[in-house]
Amino acid sequence: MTLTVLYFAWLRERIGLPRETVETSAATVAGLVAELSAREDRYALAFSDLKAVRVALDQDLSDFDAPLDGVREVAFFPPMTGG
Amino acid sequence: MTLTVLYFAWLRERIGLPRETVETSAATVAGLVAELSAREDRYALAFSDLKAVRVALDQDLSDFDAPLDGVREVAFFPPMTGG
Amino acid sequence: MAVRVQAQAFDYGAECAAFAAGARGAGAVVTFAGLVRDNAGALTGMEIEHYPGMTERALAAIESEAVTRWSLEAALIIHRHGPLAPGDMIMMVATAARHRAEAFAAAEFLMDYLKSRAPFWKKEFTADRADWVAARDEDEDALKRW
Amino acid sequence: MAVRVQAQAFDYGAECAAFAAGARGAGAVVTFAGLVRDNAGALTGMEIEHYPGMTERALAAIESEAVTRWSLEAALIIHRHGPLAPGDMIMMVATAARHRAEAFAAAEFLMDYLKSRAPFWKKEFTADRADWVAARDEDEDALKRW
Repeated sequence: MTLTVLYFAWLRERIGLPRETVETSAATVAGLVAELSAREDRYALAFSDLKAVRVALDQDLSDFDAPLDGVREVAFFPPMTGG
Repeated sequence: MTLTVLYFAWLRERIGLPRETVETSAATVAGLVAELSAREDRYALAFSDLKAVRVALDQDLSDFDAPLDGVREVAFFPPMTGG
Repeated sequence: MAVRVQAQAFDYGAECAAFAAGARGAGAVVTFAGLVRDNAGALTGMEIEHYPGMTERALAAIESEAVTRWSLEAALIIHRHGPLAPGDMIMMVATAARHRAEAFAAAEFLMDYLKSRAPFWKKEFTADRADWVAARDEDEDALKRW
Repeated sequence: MAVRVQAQAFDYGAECAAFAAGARGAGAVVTFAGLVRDNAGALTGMEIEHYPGMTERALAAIESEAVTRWSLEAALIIHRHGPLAPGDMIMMVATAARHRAEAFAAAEFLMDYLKSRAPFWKKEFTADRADWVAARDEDEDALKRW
């Protein structure tokens, strides 16, 4: 499965890019995070405390247990600070 | 004692005047109301339900038990509807 | 900090802009505006009576309490009296504080007090009658939360 | 009902005036504006990052829920992104309802959701450092009341 993965705020800065295309067979968001973290230290560092990370699937807030089946766009970011 | 007595909203309309000067020896607001009500029906009618009447003494909200000693201006009006 | 009681209309947009511009130390600005609403489509007008002297005293006291209680950077109350038409703006309040919770609470406090403790009385006119607006129990109850 | 996400500044006074003019069936209009506050006098600027696409979806969903829940006559959300200076206005919301309780509740609901559920991230700059603003526990807690 081919996913567009987006990073925002300090996750974008730590990983060093705003978006990338990822080939994965991970079944869930947690599986994708494990794959990415295994790649390089910058990913492992960014994902080291998942309590500080939020995820959106196809632009809807979701969680790490969610399945990736049918998903096209995954975004990782810190807790939001709008308003 | 000489008081300026003011009436607002439907109290003004029922009594038929916005203000008057009253000579009284009433000790409290309730005493003043009794004196005025004894004068004429229009006063008795206006003061027939005191739950629907508010009073201010020298422009501060007060109540019917309050003494009139030292007071110069008494105002009667219905519950306020500002905003 | 300002209180204005006036018969003439005021420019809501200009008041909002000036208030925000004057509250630059604040992070949060809340405004409330009250308009003459025509419930049944039958209202031809409204007349607001007030108690000159006491009105200004009551509003200044309410505003002062709000400023102290929520450490406001700025506060504004404008209230009209006299004849008004449906859709006219009756009054506005504005509050500026460091954070939104304080600005919202102070604005709601000002409104709750204005509704039941400032000496204004509204009379509504339709084609064939005129009625003094009755105070609502829920407005009196709203005061209890402060 | 309108949602605008934009880099350019907006005219707060003009937006307030236009909103109130377009909500003439309402008796109550509430506006909230958020400004870049310089706590320690050391802030040189702020940068707001957002998630194009999701931002608009999230704001439209939040606004739609508020309109339904409080039977609003009108609602507005404007939120800037990009570089901002101290004192700049970051965003505003406006709500119009029949009565004040609904207009206030809807505006506070919109703000609580905007703070924690709309994909914006603030970075603050001083002369010698840059820090992402941390989400506050009390902002997350504020959501629980709705």
